[in-house]
Amino acid sequence: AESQRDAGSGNTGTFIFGAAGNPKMFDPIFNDEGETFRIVRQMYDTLIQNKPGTAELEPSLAEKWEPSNEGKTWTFSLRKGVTFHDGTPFNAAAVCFNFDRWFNMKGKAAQSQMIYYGDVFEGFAKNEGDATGEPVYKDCQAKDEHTAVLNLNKAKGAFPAAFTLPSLSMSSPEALKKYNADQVTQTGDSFAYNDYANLHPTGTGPFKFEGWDQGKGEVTLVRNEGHWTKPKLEKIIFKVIKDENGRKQALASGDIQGFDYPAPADYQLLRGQGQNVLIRPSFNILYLGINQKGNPKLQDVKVRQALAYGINREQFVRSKLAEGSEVATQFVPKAISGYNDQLQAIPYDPERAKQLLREAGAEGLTLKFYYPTEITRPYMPNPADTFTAISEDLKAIGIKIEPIAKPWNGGYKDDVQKHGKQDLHLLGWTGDYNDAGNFVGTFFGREKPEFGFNNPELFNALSQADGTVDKAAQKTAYQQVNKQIMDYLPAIPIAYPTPALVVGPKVQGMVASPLTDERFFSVSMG
Amino acid sequence: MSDEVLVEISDLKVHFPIKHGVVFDRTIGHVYAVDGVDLTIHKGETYGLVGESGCGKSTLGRAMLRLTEPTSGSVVFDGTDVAKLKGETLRKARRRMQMIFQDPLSSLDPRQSVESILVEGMRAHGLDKDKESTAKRLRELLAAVGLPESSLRKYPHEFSGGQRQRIGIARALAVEPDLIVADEPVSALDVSVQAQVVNLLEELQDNLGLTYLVIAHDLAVVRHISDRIGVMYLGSLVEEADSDALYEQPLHPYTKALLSAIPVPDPVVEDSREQILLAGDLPSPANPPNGCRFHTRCPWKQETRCDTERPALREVEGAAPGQRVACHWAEDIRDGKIKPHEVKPELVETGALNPDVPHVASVVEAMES
Amino acid sequence: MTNLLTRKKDKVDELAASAGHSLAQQAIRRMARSPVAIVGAVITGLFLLLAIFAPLLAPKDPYERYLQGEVVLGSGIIPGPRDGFPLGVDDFGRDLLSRLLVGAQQTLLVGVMATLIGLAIGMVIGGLAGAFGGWVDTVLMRLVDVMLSIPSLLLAISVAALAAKPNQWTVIIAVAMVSVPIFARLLRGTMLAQRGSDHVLAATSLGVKRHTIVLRHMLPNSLGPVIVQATLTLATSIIEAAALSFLGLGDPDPSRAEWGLMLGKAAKQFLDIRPELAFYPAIAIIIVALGFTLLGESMREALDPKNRR
Amino acid sequence: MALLEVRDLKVVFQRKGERPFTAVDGMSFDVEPGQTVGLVGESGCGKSVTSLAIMRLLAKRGNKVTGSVKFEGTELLSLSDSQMRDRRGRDLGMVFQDPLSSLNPVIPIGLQVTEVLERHRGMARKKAMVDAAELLDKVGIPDPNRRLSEYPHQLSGGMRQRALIAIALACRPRLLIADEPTTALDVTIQAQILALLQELVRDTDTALIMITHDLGVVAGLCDEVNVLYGGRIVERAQRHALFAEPRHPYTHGLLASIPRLDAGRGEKLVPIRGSVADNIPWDSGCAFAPRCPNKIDTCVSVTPSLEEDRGGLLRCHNPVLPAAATAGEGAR
Amino acid sequence: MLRFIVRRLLQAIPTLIILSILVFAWLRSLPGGPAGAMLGDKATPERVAELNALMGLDQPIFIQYFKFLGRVLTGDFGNSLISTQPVLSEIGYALPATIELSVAALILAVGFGIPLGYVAARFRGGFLDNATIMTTLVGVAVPVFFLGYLLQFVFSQKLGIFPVGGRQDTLIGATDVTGFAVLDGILTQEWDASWDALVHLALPAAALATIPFAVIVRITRASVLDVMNEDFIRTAQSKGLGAPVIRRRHVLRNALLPVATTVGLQTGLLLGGAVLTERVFNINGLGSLLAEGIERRDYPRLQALILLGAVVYVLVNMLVDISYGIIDPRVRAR
Ligand SMILES: Nc1ncnc2c1ncn2[C@@H]1O[C@H](COP(=O)(O)OP(=O)(O)OP(=O)(O)O)[C@@H](O)[C@H]1O
Ligand SMILES: Nc1ncnc2c1ncn2[C@@H]1O[C@H](COP(=O)(O)OP(=O)(O)OP(=O)(O)O)[C@@H](O)[C@H]1O
Ligand SMILES: [Mg+2]
Ligand SMILES: [Mg+2]
Repeated sequence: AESQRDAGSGNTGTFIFGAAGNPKMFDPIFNDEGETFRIVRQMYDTLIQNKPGTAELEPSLAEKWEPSNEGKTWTFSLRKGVTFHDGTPFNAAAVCFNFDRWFNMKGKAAQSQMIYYGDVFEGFAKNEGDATGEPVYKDCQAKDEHTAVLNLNKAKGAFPAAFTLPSLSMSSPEALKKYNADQVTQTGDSFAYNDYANLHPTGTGPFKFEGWDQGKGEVTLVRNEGHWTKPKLEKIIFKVIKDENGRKQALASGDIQGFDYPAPADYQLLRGQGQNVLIRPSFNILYLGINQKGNPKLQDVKVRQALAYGINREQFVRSKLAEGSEVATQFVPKAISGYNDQLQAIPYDPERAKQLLREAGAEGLTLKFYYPTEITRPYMPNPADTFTAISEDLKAIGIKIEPIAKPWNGGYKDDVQKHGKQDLHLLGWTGDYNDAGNFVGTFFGREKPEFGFNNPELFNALSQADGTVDKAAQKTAYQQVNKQIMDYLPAIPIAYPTPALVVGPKVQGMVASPLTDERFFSVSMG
Repeated sequence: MSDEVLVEISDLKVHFPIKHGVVFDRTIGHVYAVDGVDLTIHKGETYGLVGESGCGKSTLGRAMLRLTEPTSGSVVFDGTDVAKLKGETLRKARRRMQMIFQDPLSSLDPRQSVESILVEGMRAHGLDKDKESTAKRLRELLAAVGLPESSLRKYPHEFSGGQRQRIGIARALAVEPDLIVADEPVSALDVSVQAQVVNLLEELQDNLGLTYLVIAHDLAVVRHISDRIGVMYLGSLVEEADSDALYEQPLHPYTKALLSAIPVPDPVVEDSREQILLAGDLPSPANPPNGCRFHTRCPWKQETRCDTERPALREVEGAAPGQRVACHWAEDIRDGKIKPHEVKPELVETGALNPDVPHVASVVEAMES
Repeated sequence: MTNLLTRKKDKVDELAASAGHSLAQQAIRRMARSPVAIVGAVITGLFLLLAIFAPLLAPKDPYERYLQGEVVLGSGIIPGPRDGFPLGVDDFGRDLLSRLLVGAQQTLLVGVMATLIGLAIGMVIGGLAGAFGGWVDTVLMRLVDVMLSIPSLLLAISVAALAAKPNQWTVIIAVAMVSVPIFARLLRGTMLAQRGSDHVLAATSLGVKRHTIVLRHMLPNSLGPVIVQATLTLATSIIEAAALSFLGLGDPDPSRAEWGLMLGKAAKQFLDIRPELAFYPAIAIIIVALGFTLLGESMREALDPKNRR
Repeated sequence: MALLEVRDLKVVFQRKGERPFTAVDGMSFDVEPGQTVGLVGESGCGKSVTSLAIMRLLAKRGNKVTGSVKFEGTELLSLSDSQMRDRRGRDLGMVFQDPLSSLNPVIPIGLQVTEVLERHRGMARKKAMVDAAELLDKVGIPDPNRRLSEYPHQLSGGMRQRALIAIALACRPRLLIADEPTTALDVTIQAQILALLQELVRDTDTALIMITHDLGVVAGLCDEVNVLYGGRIVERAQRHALFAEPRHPYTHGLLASIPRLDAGRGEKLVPIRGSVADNIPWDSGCAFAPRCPNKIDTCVSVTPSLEEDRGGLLRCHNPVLPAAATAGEGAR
Repeated sequence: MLRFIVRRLLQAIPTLIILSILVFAWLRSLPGGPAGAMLGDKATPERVAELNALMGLDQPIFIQYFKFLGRVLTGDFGNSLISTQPVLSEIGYALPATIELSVAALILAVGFGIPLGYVAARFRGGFLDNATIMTTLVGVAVPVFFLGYLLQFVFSQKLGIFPVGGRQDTLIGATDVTGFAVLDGILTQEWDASWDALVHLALPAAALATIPFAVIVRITRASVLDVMNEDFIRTAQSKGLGAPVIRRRHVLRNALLPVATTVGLQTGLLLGGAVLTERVFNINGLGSLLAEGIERRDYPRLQALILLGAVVYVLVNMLVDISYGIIDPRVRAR
């Protein structure tokens, strides 16, 4: 074997990144999962993208984008001279081909896998699954070679930010057709994808797909020489290392040059080894959910406030979360437009909490507290620890806790979000794009078993804010809503954790993104 | 001793299936352990059963007591066919027939005190009416078998071999049986102790009027204690006679050979003794020879009949009363009309049905047993 | 007398050695002389005492977060030993020594209960199979085969993952299931051997009722190996439970002071920043498992008729 | 010079934490070429230990063997291990009690026979196989060529014992030790084996030590008989003398307690009372005293020594008188 | 012999059928369901219900079972919910790693266990014997995963002798032929790749080998002692054979019988231990597949893996039976 490590000392231009799991497949539209998105991002471009390190928009395949018709029409001026990896040109026809492909996707199986499309565009030409609604998408016209016009049936606050979603990446129409990209089959319990998704993903991105060695758990990408970002790396290898300790050790020994989500407890250690721990600005929220249907006492806002006063969030954030994490003041993180900086965090005041409980006649309250197992989330690196910290605090103000642990996929989400079996629970959210509605709208936009309350006033305010097309007006509307939510306190925001990314000392040019939207074109090996 | 018949066995067969199979075991053959035995035991007599290892003596004894299920035939004990009894009636009937085992220790539950061993049977048949009478009965039993009263609280391992066998005998006596089947009652004992047990058995018979079926492979022991003797070979009786008659004039070639093979502790006898050495080994009971079972080893074997026709047990003219033999040529042999000839030993095929080879479905199983 | 089968006589001697009553006494006597047995007994004895009196022995409340304010995981700080906290604290600022001491109780609970449950189920299966033989035996043993064919940890994982509402008992039952087939086969084997034994035959011929024979004769005489196995199972149960904790299938109450849980968590999270958090519970588990193993092995050795003379 | 001279042989078993146990206690006897000497006694009296001590087959540890064993004038006990190995199988052959367990179950019979030929005669495997077949034929195993490739479990008990005898006699040893060679066999087979042994020994002029507890076997086979009790010889005599006039109460008791085929029914057996477990140690008197009908006071105070007695040897303070045919009356 | 093998194979069928029913019923009774596993973060209750209907999970369970059985018999285990790759190919990719690891562990356990057990038996009661026994007892008492971390800590982090984990250096650029890293290196004569793979195997194999090693040592020791007490050893000695011949020809073969059985039974343990070892040493084998499958309730994968585990167990024990037959003519005779 030609050992590349020995071949040239120093910069080989190969960047090995430790992935926590295998990717699913590489067709962005069917994907909903982070490990895959990380790879997909490097191979594809979206029309618009986030400016590195922020949640602000910047041009990508579209050099300009313009809403009109009260936000129901979007006109994209496309970058010129771009070709797909298979050599076919990228143009307005290709854009429309992609939009039409999504809209016209056939088959329950395929539609069921288009999670993000379903969220943003709400429906298909022909809805085959039950749960999708009226389509937002109307049609797409290639006005000329480099101008694509997208017509929608209704305006949404999510636009244009939603066009940055990696799911909505542009694929080569030729390749899509050639490799049966639309074919998703369902047998037994599972779905199978096509050759396009598995073997021939073809985008315009800075890196091209070279191969996926499932035996070794390695996905290899090579540089796309013609890309306008002038990518520096020759090659990227995503190497699957499922165990967190394993990733840590592999980084230390130089087997890999980076991995995602190191445990907060290891930051110091990693830095001591000379690694770069890149802390992402928070774009997520961890909250303590309250189900008002679970226990009638919880319908009293005083009781909910008591809980908020009773939790030492300051302490929790300091001792258990990574640096840069902050106590949450509301249900959107700072970077989101609509964040209300007037709001103060509810202070830790156990006496006040007890007082409130007394006033509400809710002393000796017993609450069923659900927390998930077998999972870590960017907003909740360690559910059991989070649970322990919060439940011990609540015990201290005289609340009895009945702990109920459930595996994340083994009933936790069902019990909490569908059946509302809990009184209290832990959950959170990572933003998909810069839109407050993506947070609070999702949580409190309608009556949900998770929270068990019906507050039409709040629901109204949220839907109005979402429908506001003017960005400035929308921002003010959301600031208002956030205050309203904190007064009503349907749940308790705990923290804005800061998930980190760690890379080796030689890695340069990696910019951590709040949206975990790191694109490696700027990365080089020093 | 009387002429009153206590047990009448007719055409008793016990065939053990040999199982072997791919997915489910199926029977691929049988061990013909007991294969058509007729036998009568009179009240008060001692019937001795001899034969070489594996010829079916124990199986016969056990089938008689229904400790092994007979394949066919009947065992009429004092008027009732034991082979047909079921459930509770069978359990009740067991009181009258008891067994003494070869290995005195393994036949005693190591966790039971002697008292509990003795009382257990009485309790099973409602013989332990009240404390006093039970205690009295226990004392009687111990006295009868020659054990001190202090034995009651002790456990089997605290006794010597001979004493253990006495406990086994006492246990059998506890339920006041009529018949006792003694399967090799002394063969596990030290030579010097065997006589103690033999004498005890005889004494008990005199005092209690018991009937015995004594099983042994040692003809000397059997001859010593039996009134009548049956000689078994490969699952069937080849000869039956009064103890003395059998010794004086054995009619079956096998009996002759057996008698001549037994060494006598007397050099004078030994030096003058003429041995009939049998060639070869006992064939496998799973694959017994056709015709007369003994013909493969018989020095008097004839061209005709022996290998085709199975001889029945019959009385022979001029023989002692009650002497029966299963040989086509018994008279001619006795009268010297047929001379013995040399026998080439036949290969005894062992292998699949060899009892020495453990029959296991898998090695894991074999390891556990 | 001719032909005394001395071969058979040897067996008699052997049986004399394994005879129930004397067996126990002899075994105990032999064990008292064996250093292995003594070490095993001392360790288990101390562990039992510790487990029973743990709450009294613990210097501090094992659940109180004394030094929580000083824990800063983001900077990798978990306070080490200091006045009043001889072994330091865990990642919630709780006294490690107290948690270790109290952990003995939980660990014992898991080990003992798992063993008892495995024993109970295994004995029912094995006992029925051994007592009845025939098709009952065939069916039950097929079931046991199936259980055996799933590697033990997989079996435990499967059971643990099955629980609709995981709690401490989930772990216990999961670990117990692993030993079920072992106990079942063991008891069945000895029971079947008993079935054909002379003293059972003797009891049958006395007209003793069937269930009495099973309960009074066969079962008690089959218990020796089962007890030995139970002692050994105690050790493996504790280790197995620790493995489940490590895989995240352990006790769902994350704050419970239990060695397996403590080890599983610390081995995953703090091996680099404070390895003691993993070492202490690990050493405790190793010592206790060793103690039970030594005891069980020496018991097995002592009961083995081959070792007599 | 005798072929084998055993002098004052003593075997003491010593296990950690247990009292030392003297299994063989000052055993002395001679075996002349071609002679058959019997060692008789009950289980546990030290027969096997004696034979193993002569063959130096006792475990290396846990026991102490003292005294002298001279074979053709060579002291066996002081030979080196490898010198002793050269003798075993070549000069001294041995046949054991249980033919099944004495043969290796996983090796074909042929190899087990040729092994010894290869070892002592330096034969090549092929040639040894031919000889092995001859040997099997000589001991009466039918179809020997086929048997060579078979395994022990494929043979019957009698055939196995014949194979063992073939192995022991393969190198024409001067002395054969047979430790209860027929105990595990049926009477008819026993008769075959005894006849075979007798014939082989006679034909090859091999000396034989016959170990048995069966007085009947001894009566038919041995020239001289040693009766053992508790690890010591209590009586030695030529076979006719021994059976005609047993002098030691133990010998006498044994003869009286076993039923004889040629004696009629009804003659009461006279058992020896007690059991072997009742022995007292030899150094505090006669071990047999507690069971002895002829016991006198000196028996429990003075250890009897082995003394000349009517052409044999006897270890007894109060021997059975020839006239006292009814002795042992006090047995109960 | 062939009939013997066929018979053992057929005997395994009922076991496997019962197992498949149990596995199936068990997985179906788990809460959550495959849809939840598939949808991850964005799983709304509606989506889950929709998917469940799509996958026929609302049908009666026995219908589901027969469909499942039908697919299994045609070798179709479906696709993994996590990776969406066919389970069979996932297993195909992961299998070599686990086989390599288990075989290496088995080689270590057998290669060191049998000689050590033998030596311990020869010097029974001596220092070496006692030390061996003590070591094996302690070995059994150490949790595998903890031992793994310890080895890693000492030998790779502190001493830097062995790599921390994985199967091979990523950049060594080994050519993939069979998926077995060591073997591939030999086939393609990329010796450095083979060596690298071996070095990576050392620690995990050692960790995984401890328990089987301990058990094998002790079984070997016990069975050698047993055999040395057998009558036929005395016979061999009485022939004047030298100790080496006796050892080789008479002791070893007989003593190996129980050892072979133990080795067979240990494979079950190995598979279980591989879950832990692979996790600690970051090996993408069946163990990691399984662990991940359990965490995320990947039904198709779990079914396939458990069935596979049972099949392997049955096959290995069959091999043991066959080897038993080779060693012991008495078994062959049946
Ligand atoms: N339960 C059983 N299953 C199968 N075969 C059996 C069973 N019991 C006995 N046999 C076989 O039946 C035959 C006769 O056995 P049995 O025990 O009756 O012989 P025996 O004459 O008492 O022999 P021994 O003198 O050795 O006690 C033997 O071949 C034996 O292997
Ligand atoms: N290895 C040993 N360690 C300790 N004691 C032993 C050993 N071998 C034999 N003995 C004891 O030595 C005594 C004599 O044993 P030996 O085997 O010579 O008796 P035996 O006369 O051959 O009896 P059997 O007729 O039962 O074969 C017995 O009490 C026995 O327990
Ligand atoms: Mg019998
Ligand atoms: Mg002996």
